[in-house]
Amino acid sequence: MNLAAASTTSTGEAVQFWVLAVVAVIGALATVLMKRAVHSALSLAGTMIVLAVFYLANGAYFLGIVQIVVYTGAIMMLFLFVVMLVGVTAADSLRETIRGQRWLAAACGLGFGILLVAGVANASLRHFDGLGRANAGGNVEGLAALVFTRYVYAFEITGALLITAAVGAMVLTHRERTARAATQRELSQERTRKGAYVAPLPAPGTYARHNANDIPALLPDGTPSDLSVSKVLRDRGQVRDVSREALADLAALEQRSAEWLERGRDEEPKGVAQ
Amino acid sequence: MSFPLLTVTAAVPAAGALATAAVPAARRAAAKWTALVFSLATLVLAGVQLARFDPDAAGPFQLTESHAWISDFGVRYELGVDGIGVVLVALTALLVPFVVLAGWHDADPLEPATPSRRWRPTQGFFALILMVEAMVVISFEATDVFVFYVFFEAMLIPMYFLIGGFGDRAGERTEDEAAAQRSYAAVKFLLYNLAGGLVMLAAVVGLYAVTADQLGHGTFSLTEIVQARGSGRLHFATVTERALFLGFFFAFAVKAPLWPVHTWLPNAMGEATAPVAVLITAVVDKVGTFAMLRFCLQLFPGASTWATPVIVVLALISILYGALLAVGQRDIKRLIAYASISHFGFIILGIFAMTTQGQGGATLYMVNHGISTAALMLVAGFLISRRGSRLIADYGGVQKVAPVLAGTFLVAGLATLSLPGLAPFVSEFLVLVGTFSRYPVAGAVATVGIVLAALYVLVLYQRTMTGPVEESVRAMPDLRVRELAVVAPLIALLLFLGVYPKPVTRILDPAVEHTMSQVHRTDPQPDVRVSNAEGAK
Amino acid sequence: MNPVSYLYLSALLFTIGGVGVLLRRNAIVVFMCVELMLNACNLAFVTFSRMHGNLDGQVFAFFTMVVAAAEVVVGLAIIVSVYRARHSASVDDASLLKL
Amino acid sequence: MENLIGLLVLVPLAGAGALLCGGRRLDRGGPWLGTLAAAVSFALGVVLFADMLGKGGEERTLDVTVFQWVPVGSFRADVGFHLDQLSMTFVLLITGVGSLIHLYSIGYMAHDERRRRFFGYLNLFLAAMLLLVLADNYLLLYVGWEGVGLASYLLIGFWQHKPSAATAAKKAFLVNRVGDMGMSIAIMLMFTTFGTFAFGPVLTAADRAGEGRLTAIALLLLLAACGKSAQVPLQSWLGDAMEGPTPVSALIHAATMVTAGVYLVTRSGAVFEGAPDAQTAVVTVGAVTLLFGAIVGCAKDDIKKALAGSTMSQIGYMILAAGLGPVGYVFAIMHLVTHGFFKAGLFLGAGSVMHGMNDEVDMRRYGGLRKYMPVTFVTFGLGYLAIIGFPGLSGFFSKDKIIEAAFAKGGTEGWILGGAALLGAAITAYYMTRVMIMTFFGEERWRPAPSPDEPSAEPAAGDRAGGMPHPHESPRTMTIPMIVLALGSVFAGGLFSVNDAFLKWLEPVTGHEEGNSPLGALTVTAATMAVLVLGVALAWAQYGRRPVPATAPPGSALTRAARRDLLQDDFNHVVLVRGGEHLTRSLVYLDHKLVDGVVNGTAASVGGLSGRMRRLQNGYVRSYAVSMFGGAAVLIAATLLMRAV
Repeated sequence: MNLAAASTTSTGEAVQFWVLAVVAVIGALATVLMKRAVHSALSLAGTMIVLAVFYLANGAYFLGIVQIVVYTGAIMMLFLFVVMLVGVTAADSLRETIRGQRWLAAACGLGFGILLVAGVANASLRHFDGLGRANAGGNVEGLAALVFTRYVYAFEITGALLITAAVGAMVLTHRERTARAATQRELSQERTRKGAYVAPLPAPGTYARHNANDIPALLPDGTPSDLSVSKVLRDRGQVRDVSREALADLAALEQRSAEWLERGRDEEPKGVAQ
Repeated sequence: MSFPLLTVTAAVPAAGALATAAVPAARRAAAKWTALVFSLATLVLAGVQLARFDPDAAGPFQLTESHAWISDFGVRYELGVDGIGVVLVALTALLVPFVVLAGWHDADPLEPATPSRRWRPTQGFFALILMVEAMVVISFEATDVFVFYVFFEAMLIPMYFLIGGFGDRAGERTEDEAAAQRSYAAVKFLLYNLAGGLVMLAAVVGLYAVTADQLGHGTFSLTEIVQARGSGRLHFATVTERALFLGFFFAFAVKAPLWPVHTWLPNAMGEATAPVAVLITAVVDKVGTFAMLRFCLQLFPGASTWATPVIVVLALISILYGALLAVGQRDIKRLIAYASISHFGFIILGIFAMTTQGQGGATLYMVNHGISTAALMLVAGFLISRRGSRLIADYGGVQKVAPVLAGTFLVAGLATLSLPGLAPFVSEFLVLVGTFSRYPVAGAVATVGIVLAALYVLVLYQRTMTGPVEESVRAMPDLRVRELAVVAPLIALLLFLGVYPKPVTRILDPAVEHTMSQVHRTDPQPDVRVSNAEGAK
Repeated sequence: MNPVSYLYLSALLFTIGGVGVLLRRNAIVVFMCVELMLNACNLAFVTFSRMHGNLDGQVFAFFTMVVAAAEVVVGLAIIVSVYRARHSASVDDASLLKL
Repeated sequence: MENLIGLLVLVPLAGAGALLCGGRRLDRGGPWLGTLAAAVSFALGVVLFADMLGKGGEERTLDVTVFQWVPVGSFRADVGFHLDQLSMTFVLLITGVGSLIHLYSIGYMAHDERRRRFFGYLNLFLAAMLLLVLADNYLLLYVGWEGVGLASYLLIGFWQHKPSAATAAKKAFLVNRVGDMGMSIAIMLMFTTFGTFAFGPVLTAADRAGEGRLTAIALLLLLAACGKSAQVPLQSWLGDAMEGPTPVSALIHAATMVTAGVYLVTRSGAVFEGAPDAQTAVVTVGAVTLLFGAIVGCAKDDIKKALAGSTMSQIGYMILAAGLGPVGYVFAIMHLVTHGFFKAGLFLGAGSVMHGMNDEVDMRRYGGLRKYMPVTFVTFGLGYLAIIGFPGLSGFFSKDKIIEAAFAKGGTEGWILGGAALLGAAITAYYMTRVMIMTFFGEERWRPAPSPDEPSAEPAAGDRAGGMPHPHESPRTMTIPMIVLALGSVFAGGLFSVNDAFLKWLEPVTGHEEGNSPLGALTVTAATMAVLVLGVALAWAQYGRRPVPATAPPGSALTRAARRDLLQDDFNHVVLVRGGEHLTRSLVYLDHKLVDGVVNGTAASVGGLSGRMRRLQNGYVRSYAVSMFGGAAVLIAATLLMRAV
């Protein structure tokens, strides 16, 4: 890429820009509009990668790599991690609850955008020096020279900021144990004393028809046993009830075997749902 | 550089405030004595000021001090006193020791058995009083508008706490009700005066803008502005001058207080303890009328003349309205407050009559009103503290059981109604004569005020002091030594200044004439010339 | 094509991010939108760097990234702890800051 | 001599100071100390008088300036004294009668525990009154004027535990204040007219001021005089003032203070002479009051109030005379002096009667007292003869001259005034005879003990209360003053008239013109005698021949009105008191609701507005973010606009 060019770019860069800019905007819009946080995060990652390409195109090689490694790689992963922690499937309702917020936001956004664009258009930004000379000794070396000379104090201070942030995050998420952890013995005694279910819980996935964790075991009468599913899934309402299928399958099996055996037609199997 | 007497006069009570506040919680008596000693020291300094002040010296201000303060904005720390200032400083310094003495027990904790390291109401009370004194003194001395403004406003803070924090315990109310009313009064006081101060701030800024525009450098210095105006270098446009004048006047009218911005005074005086009420009406309010003379008239002579008719009418309304409302009051302290409103009407009337007699009378009235109201209010306070009620109806026949109290009350009351022979008469008559010679109708109408004054004072005296002895006052003790020590000197002063006011007028007169010359007004001449020869009949 | 187009893109992305902050209630998504805005800024910085022919703009973008990282760390920690306490990551639920 | 004038005022003032501040140490000796102070000032007065007599006619005036009192700009008020024949007359009257009444009070107040203060007040009164008559300018006169008002207030309300006394005192002070208002405006007007208010310059320059100005000043002075001298329309306080101890009524409300108005009019003669309209007002006031007071005096059963009505009426004569100008000044003052003697004597006599009658004041409960109190009877009788103008006694000489002068006014006015004066003389004879008969003659109506439901007595003075009265003569300290005053009532008028001594004495100060009465002196005297006989006869017919009922008969409408001071109080009550109460009450309400309301309303509306504004602070981060975002947009817009401009 010819970075010495003053005010126009090569055709290659132009093509790349127009294609990738569309991708970036779509990604940004998707970030805002996707219902699920996971989707938003993925869209944002996409936009960031596009931006990384743009950095590279603009001669900011170091930043382009950092953008991919640190931003897309680390920060976005941190986001995903928290999304998982908070609940990956919990969809955000997009219904607005604050009266007038949506209109105000749209108006503000539109006004702001127009003004910003107008500002850019208004500014005299016709001449581009290009980074040819600045990057002559290598982009990374150039940046390093600046960071460790002119911006050394800012650099040190951001370092301190990062450490502070790390410590802060630890402090914020750390939960101090206020009571001694109960031993296993105590837990079992507790359970017995409460008169709760003492025996081992039933395993999910009965009849080996399914072995997924979210499918409860069926009791002898064909109804599902909630106890067999993990509490988290139960609380999230993510238990898949297959009892009806199972019973229907059973009924179909019995009917087929009856047909096979040519048993009396008048004997309808009980479990078939009406 | 000479000894900064004016600064020291203000600094001593300020230091006293700190010293008093620093006294340990348990040693209340020590706090009281500290406050008293410092207030007496201030009195001595004020006396030195008076002694070093030369009434006949040329130039408007004496004992001046001038230091750069905020040079970017032309603010200078400029102090100086003219005759009016030095007398009012003396009045303040004179009254505060009496206030301290009179309030000796006002801030004692209700239950002595609650020792607390932090809670030191007594120390706070006396420290705040001294703080007010320091600020008032420096307000009387400031010749820089900015310095004046700062202390004029800062005064509100200690006053707010004095009113809201140390209320009158009298009355059959629960502690909560009393606290609520106190807090209402204190907030009202604060809001009124802050509103006034805000308008004044705008005018102060405006003044700076005008001087910066015309002189090339902004200044707040009274002397410089007056000089520049005199030499023609500074010229206010008519509209600007009027707007600035109104800004200043409004603040002072609230402080004074003038009808219709007077309603904070009855609340504040009613709820505050008697000594604090004295501080309000006898000392703090004087800053308002004083500032009218010093700032409104000297800075904006043209606008002052322009506004005179309206102000005269407002002052007249104040006189009659205050007196009529005083007649209608059922609460002793509120009655005195309304009487004060009436008297402030007289003072403002005298100032804006723009005659030597009027302004001389008004300035003298400030002194006399300070002393007479202090006497009346403090005796009323002693009375109230004995019976625990502010309602007139709760008293009767006090003179039978406490004749000295009743006697001092009567003398103070007679001073309030301006009986000839007592100090306020001279000043009130001067105000009336001064007003009459320029505005005969206003002078005549204002005279009705003296009849109404007689009415409210005598009705108050009759209902509280005479008649059959009320059961609740039967065991009332007469004035104690401390209380007599407060009242007797005040009454002696009232008598002395009534018979021989010359020592005071001698100092005031040149200052008044200076002000008159600033406003470019001369006294109206009598219609008939009387030669000296004819005098000897 | 003129490199100014990068600036237009940056403005557009910034605005989209801003609107997202206003519209979304999920604190995590709000954060993402903030990141989007920061990235838009970075793009502008980089473009400016190219325009002026020196690397200061890139240094600035670099610092922005560092600060953004710190912010994300703390912000997410806050979200996590809020979620723990209130079982919600909605910014509307944290509306106690009012009279 | 100059210093003596100052001392004249200072001695009683010092006495007052000592007695009022002296504390209980002076309780025993106080009365004598007070009397001594009065006597010393009388002695000083006599010395000054002797000195004055020793000088020639024109050199008798003595001017002393003690110190500058209020020097402010062109306003100069000095404390200075002006002693001439007019003030000398007053000085002697005040200190003389004053000393006698001090002496009398020693006996009268012997049982009062607060008598020290009583004497202090009396001394204060003397000082103020002397200041009043000795002042050389109107402002200082005003000080004395209010000073006597204060003393009067304190003394009327001396028995403060009685609400009626306290109210009467307050009323006296307030009504006087209305008059004082006139006085102070008059002084202001003098200052604006003449630039001064010293007697000398004002009176000499008076003829150069416009008549309108002079009329205004004169009318204002008249208002002041009306207040102090209880003339219509400010007369209402005098009757109530009888609540005070009787010596006070004698000294202040009969002999001296109430005549201050006459002094003022006489002193300001030059002003009044320049304002004929004001003079007409003065004589009108005088004539109306002399009839008013006389009619009120006829109807009162309270001996002191009857005498008070009489005082009012007699001062009406004086004011009338003073209003006539140089024709009447001398006679006004002469009547003032003789009246001082006989009215003080009458009051002391009344006091003596009350002293012996358990402080009963209702004449319907007296009767036949001449046997029990011979000295009182004789002195009272002499005073009675003097006041009705019995030939040869003091009142005859002075009152006769006034009636003559009234006729001499000439024209219809002269006839009206003279007629009023004559009618007044007739009524005077009537009501004084009534008093005399009801008190000293007839049956003894005090025998049955007074029923308890009519407690019109003065219950005060110490332990002398209750039980049936035992009429007895008063102690010597009381009778001696009565005798001296009776002698004065008998001989003063005659002495003054010998060789026109009084006229010649006063003429240099007040000036004098002989009036030419259309009737002639003898005719007037004859007419006076005739109405006198008529009045006495009528009273004798009504009260002497028939027994006096112990309770008052309902009487005619006029009688009933006269008993209520001719409805003056009712008028005052309805118009002034009620109106005032309504005014103050509504103002208190307005102050609270309107003036305060506007302020509180502003505060409330600000509060309400902020209540609404508060809803913007809904706590939603996103709302805040919108405002931030919008704000940023506005800032950008502003920046762009600024660049565009």
